[in-house]
Amino acid sequence: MSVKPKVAFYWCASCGGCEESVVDLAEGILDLVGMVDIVFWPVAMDFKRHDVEAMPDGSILVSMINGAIRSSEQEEMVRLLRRKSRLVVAYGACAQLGGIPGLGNQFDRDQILRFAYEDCPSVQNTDKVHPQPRSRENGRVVTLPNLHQVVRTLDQVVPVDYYLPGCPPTPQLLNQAMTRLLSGDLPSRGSVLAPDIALCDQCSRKDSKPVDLKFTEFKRPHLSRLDPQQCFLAQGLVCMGPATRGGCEAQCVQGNMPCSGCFGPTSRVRDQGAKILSSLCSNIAATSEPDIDRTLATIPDPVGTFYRYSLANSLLRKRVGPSV
Amino acid sequence: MAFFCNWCTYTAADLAGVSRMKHAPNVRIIRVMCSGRVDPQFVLQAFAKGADGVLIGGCHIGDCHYVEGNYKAVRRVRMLRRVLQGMGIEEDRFRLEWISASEGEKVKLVINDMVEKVRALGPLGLPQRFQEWDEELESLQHTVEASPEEAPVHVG
Amino acid sequence: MSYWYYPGCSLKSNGKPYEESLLAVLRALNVPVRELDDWNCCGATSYMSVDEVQAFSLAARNLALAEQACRQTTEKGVPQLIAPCSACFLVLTKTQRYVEQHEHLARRVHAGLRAVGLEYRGEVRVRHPLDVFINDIGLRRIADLGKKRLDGMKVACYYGCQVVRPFATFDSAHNPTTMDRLVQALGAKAVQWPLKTRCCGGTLTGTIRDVGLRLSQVLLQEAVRRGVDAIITVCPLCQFNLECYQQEIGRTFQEPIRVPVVFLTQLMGRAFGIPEADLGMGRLFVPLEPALAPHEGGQPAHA
Amino acid sequence: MRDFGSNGTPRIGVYVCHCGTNIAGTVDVKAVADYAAGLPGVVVSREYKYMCSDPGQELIQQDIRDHTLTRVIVASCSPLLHEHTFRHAIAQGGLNPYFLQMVNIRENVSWVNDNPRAATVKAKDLLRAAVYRVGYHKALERKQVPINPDVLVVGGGIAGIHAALTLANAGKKVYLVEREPTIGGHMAMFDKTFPTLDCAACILTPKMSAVKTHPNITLWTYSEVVGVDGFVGNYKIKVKRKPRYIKEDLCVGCMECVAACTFKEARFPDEFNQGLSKRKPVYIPFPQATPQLVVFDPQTCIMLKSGKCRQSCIEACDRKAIDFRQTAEFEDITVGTIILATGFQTFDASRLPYYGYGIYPNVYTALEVERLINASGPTGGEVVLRDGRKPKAVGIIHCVGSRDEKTNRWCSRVCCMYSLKLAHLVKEHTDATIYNFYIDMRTPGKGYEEFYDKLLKEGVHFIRGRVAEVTDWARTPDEEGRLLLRVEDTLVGTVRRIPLDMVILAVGLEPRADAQEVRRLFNISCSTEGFFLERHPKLAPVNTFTDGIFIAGACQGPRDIPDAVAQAGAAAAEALALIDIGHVELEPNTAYITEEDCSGCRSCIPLCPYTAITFLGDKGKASINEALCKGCGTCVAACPSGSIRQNLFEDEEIFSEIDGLLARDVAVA
Repeated sequence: MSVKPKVAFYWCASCGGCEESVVDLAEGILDLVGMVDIVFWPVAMDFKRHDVEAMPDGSILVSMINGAIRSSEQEEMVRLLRRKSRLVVAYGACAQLGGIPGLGNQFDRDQILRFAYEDCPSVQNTDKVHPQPRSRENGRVVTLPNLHQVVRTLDQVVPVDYYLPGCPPTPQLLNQAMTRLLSGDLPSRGSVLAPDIALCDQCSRKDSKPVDLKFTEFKRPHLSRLDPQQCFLAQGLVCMGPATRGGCEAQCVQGNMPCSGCFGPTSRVRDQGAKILSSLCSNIAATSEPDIDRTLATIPDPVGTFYRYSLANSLLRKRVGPSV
Repeated sequence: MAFFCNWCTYTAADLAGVSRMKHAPNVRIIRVMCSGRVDPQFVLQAFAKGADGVLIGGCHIGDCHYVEGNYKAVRRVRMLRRVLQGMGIEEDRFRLEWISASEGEKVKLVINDMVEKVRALGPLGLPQRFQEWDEELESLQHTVEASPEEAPVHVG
Repeated sequence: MSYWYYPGCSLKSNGKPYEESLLAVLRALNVPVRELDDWNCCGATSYMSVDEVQAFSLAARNLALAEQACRQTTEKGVPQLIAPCSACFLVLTKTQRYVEQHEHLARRVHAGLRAVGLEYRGEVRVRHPLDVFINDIGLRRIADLGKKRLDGMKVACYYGCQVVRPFATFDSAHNPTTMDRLVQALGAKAVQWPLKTRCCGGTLTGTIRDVGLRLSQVLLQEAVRRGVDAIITVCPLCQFNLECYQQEIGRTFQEPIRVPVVFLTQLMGRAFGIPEADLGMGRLFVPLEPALAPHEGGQPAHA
Repeated sequence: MRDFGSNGTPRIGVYVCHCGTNIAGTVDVKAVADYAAGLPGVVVSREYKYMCSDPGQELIQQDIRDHTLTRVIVASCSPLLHEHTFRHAIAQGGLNPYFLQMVNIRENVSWVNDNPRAATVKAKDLLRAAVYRVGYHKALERKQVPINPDVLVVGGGIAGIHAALTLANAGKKVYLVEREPTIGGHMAMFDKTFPTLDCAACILTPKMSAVKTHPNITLWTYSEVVGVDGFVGNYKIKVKRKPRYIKEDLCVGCMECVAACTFKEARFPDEFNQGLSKRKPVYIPFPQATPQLVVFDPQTCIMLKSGKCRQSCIEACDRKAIDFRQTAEFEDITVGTIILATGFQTFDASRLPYYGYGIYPNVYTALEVERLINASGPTGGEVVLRDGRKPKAVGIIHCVGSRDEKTNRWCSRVCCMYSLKLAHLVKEHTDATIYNFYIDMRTPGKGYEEFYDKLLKEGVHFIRGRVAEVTDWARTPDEEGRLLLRVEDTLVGTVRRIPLDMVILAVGLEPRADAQEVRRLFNISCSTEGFFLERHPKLAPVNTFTDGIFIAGACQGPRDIPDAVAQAGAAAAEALALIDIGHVELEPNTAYITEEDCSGCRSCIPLCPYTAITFLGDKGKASINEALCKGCGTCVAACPSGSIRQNLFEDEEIFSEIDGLLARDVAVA
C-alpha cells in the first residue's frame, strides 16, 4: 500500500473543461502523480463507485469536485466523496458558483426538459418522449437519475473546505493549491484559493482606464471592433473585471475579450451580479428615467450578463415561478 | 422593508409620526444616509430573507442632500427592476419614491398604496421557497450519509 | 385640425340662433366642423339628480361616439368635441372628471358602453367655443376678420354659472375674460361688471317664478345701469331667461326694461359681415339692429 | 453560503422607553423588553418611563458598569432626535458612543399605528434588527473640522440686520448681502408697529446706520449670493454685485444727479411706495435708505437702455461718481457659518378677483395703506383715495390669501394684528367708520389682546364672516360710486351689504417666489408650503438640515417683528456657539478604502460630488480624503469588489439589520 496522500477527482454538471485543466498541468501532472495517489478519477481512470464505497471514511485527503449539482446521481456521489474525504475542494466556477449550468435557474425544470426534448429546433421527437426516472425495458426496470428542480453549487449540497475558482482554474492555481494542501499549510476553512482582489489589479489594460467614465451605451463584443489595448469599460463594453476576483492572469483580456466573471466575487461581496450592476449603472451619463432606460436597454439580458456564472450562488438563487 | 434616506424620507417618516398619520403596520424602515447608499445587494438580501416588497425613499431629484446620490439610486433601480423581473419578482414589489422632508402625508400614502398592491400579489416568501426547493435534497442526505450499502443503484 | 360638433337639444330648439350663428362664424373663419352622428341628450342637470350612473353613461356615450368618429377618419391627434351649450359643456366635462377619478363609476360606465359596442378611452377633449376662439383660432384672426365693425358699441358679457364653474378649464372661475377679450377685439367695449357669472334664474323661472324673474331682473337692471347696448351670452338658457321674460319682468317689478340679449356668435357674425338671416337675428324678441345703428353712422347693415 | 460571522459575542443592554404614554399607550413595552431579553447577546433588558431623563440615562450607565455591557440599544424615539443624547450618555458610562443603536418605536411605530398588537410585533422586529446589528458596531472617533469665524448673513430686513449686529458686536466679521439697493426690508415700509404703536423708522433706522458704520460688517447691497460651495466651517461663497452705475466710494447721496435727470418729472412706479408714487430712473428708495447711494435703474434709464442721452446727471455730479460702463462684479469669500434671513413676499391680491384688487382703484393692499399712512409716503401721511377724497367708511378684509384651501392654507399670523393697527391709524387719520371682516381674531402676544380690546373700545366694527365679494354694484343712488361689500355676518346670521369708500386687503405672507432656488443654492429644505424647513420645529427652530446654515425671520414661516428679532438673535447665538468652540465635530460616517482590497478599477471616482476620491497613480489604488467625504455612501454601494466601506453604515451592519428585521423566530408569537 502506498503511503502517498490519496486524491480524488470527480465531475458533476460541467462541460469537462475542468478535467482538461488538470491535464493542462502538462509535464507537471507527472510531479503530481509522483506526490499523490489518485484513487478516483472517472474521466481518466477506471475506478467504480463501489471502489470508493469500499474506502474507509476520511481516507481520501482531498476530493477535487467540479461541476454544479443538478441530479440525484451527482448529489449522491458528492455526499459519498464528502464522507470519504478529509477535504473537499469546489473545483472551478460551476462547483463554486453554479457556473453556466446555473443559468438554468432562470427556468423551471419542466421548461428545460420541454425545450430540450420537444421545442429545440434541432430535435425531432414527434412522440414527445421524455426520459423517465423509472421505466420498463424488456421486462427489466431501468432507472435514470432524477433531474433536480434547482441547480446548486457544491456547497449548497455538502460542506466545502476550499474553492478553486475559474472556468476552468488555471494550472498555476491548481499547482499552488495542491502544494499548499499537501504541505499541510492549510488556509482558513472556506477560503477561495485565489487573490482576494478584483481582476483590474492585474489587468494589462488597467492604465488605459480613465477616472471619469460615463456610459452612454453598452456595446456587445460580437458587434464591436475591439481595441486590443484599451480598457473594455472605456470602450463601452461590459467587463466584469472590477467585480471579479483576480488570479486568472487576465487571460480573456489578453485574448481581447472582456472578463465575464468566472472567478466570482471577492470575499467582501455576497452577490456578484448586484455589485457589477450597481457599479456600471451608477456611472451612466443619463439623468432622466427615459434616458437611463435607453442606455440600459443596450444590455438586453441583464441576468445572463451580470450572473453569467454566479446565478445559482446569487441571493435570489432561482427564478420564482416559470419564465414567460 | 424600506430604505429611507436620512435627510428627506426618514425625516418625512418622522413627520408622519409626529403628525400621527396612521399607516399600514407592515413596513420596516432602515435608515441610510442617502438613497445612493442602497446597494442592490440590500434589496436582494431583503427579498431573500422574506420581504414581500422593498421600498427605497430618497430626496426629490435636484434636492439630494449629497447633490446627486439619488441619480445613482434611480439608475441602479431601473436596472434592478429588470433583473427582478427576470427572476420572476413582480414589478409592484419594488419601488423607488422621492419623498421630501416635508411630505409626511406622502410617506403614508406611498406605504399604504404599496402595502395594498403587495397584499394583492400575496406573499413572496422566498425563505419558504428555498426550503421547499431544498426538500429534494433531504432523502438522499439520509440514505447516502447514513447507510451507503442500502443506497439504490442507478443504471446509466 | 377639425372639430366634432355636439349641438345638444337646445341648439336645435330655442337656441337655434346660437347654432346658426356659431356655424356661420366658424365657416367664415375657415374652421371645419362636423356634427357628431347619432348624438344623444347630455342629460343636463336634471338627469344627474335622478340617477348619476345612468346620467354619466348617457353623457359618456357622446364622448365615446366622438372618439370612435375620430378613429374612423385618417386624421391624427386628439379628438376635439365642441359643446356650445353651457349645460352640455358642463355635463360632458364633469363626466370626464368623474370617470377619471372614480374607479367604481368608471367600471359601470365602461360596462354600459361595451354593451352597445362602444368604448370611451378618455382621449377626447371637450371644448367650449370661447376656448376654441381664443386659444385655437386666436384674437388676431378674429380681429382681422371683424375689422373693428363694432367700434363704439358697449356690451355686457354675461357668462352664466356653468361655463367656468366648477371646472375653470380655460378661464377664471370668478372673473372670466375670454368673451370680453373677443368683443373688444371686434371693437366693442365690454363693461367691467361684477355679475358676469351670477345666476340668471336657470330653471327657477319655470318653477319658482318670483325668484327666477327676480334673479334675471337683477342682471338686466345692472347691465342697463351701466349703459350697455346689449348683453352678450354663450348659454341658451341664459339667453332665453334674460330675453324672453323682459316684458313680464317689467310688469312684475313695475319697471319696464328692454335690452337686446344676443349670443356672442351672433355679434361676431354681425362683425364679420355675415348676412342677418344666416345668424338667426330674426329670431330675437329684442332686435339688435336698433342698438347698433347709431354706432355705424348709417352704414348698411349687410356690408 | 459563506458565513459572514459575528463580531465576537457582544454583551448587550436593551432599554425600552415608555415615553410617558406616547409609546407605552400603543406598544406593550414590557412584552418588548421581555422579548429582547431572550435575544442572543442581550444580558440586560429593561423598560423605563422616560429613557432620556437623567435617571433613565443613569440607569444605562449603571448597567454598563454592573453588567460590563459592550453594546447598548435604546428603543425610544427617532434617532434624529435623541441619538446624540444617548451616545453622550453611554460615553459618560465609559463606552465608545458608537456602540449605541437606537430603535425608533415612537415615530415609526406607536404614533403611526392604532393596533397595539401590530405595533408591538413591529417594535419587536425593529428591536431584533438592532440586536443583530449592534454587534458589528465599531469604536469610532468624531472628527473635528475648524470653523472659519466669519459669517454670511443673507437678507437685510430686520432679522438679517439684527443677526448681523449681534455677531458683529461679538467681534465676528460679518458679510451682509442684500438684494435691494437698501437694507431695511419690509419693516422700513411700515409707519407704526403693533401693539405699542412706536414708529417703525424710529426704531429701525438707528440699527440700519449701525450696520453701515460697524467696523465688523461688510455691507453689500444690490447684491446676490450666486455660488455656495463647501461645508460647515468652510463655505466658499460667490456674491454678485449688480452694477449701480455709480462708484460707491465716491457717491455721497446728494441726489444732484436725480435733480438733473433728463426726466424732469418722476414717471416710473416707485417700488418702495408700492407704486403709489413715481420715481426717476436714478433714485434713492427712501430718505433713510442705507447706504445713502443712488442707483440707476437699467429698465428705465435712457442712457442704459439706448446709450442716447444727454447725460445731464454726469455733469451734475461734482464727485464724478457716475459710471455707465460699470458691470457686475463678483466677490469670493470664505465663511464658516451662514444665516439666511431672506424674508417673505405678500400675497398677490389680484389672484382673488372677487375682492376687486386691480379692478376697483379704491381696493388697497395693507402694504399700500402702510405707505399712505407714512409721513414720508406718497401722500405725506394723508390717508386719501386715489381721487384725493378722504374715505368715510373703510373695510379691512382679513385672511386674504390665508387660511384658504384655494390659495394658502396657513394662517399668516401677523394680519390680525396689523389690521388692528391699520384700523386704529386710519381712524386716527380720517375719522372714518372702520369695519374689520375676520374669520377668527388671533391676538396671541404680549400686549396684543389688550390692543384688540382698545380697538373695540375705539368703536371699530368687527364683523365675523368671510367676505364674499367687493363690487361697484350700486343698487341705490347713494351707493353710486362706492364699493359694495357683501359678507355673511355669522354672529347675526344674515348676509350684509355694506357700502364703503375704501377696502383694505390684509394680504397674507408667502415664501418668496425664488425660495426654491435659494434653497437649492444653500442645499437646505423647504416645507410643503415653501418656507425654509427648520431642523426641528420645537428644538432646533433656527437650524437647518445642513450644518452651519441657520434661518431667521419670515423665510422660515410668517412671523412678526418681535419673533423675527428673537429668531435672528437665536441664529446668531447658534453661529457664535460654533465659532467660539472653533471647530465642529463631524459624524464619523465617512467612507474609506482598504488599500489592499482595492483593485484600482476607478469606478468610484466619478461618483463623488465632493471629489473626495482620488486615484493614486503610483499605487494604482483609489483613496478617499476623509476631510472631504460627507458620508453619503454612494461609492460604497457602487464599489464592485466591496472594497469601500462606510463607518456607521458598514455592509455587515445593514445586512444584519435586514436579517434581524426579517428573522421569524418562535419568540414572535
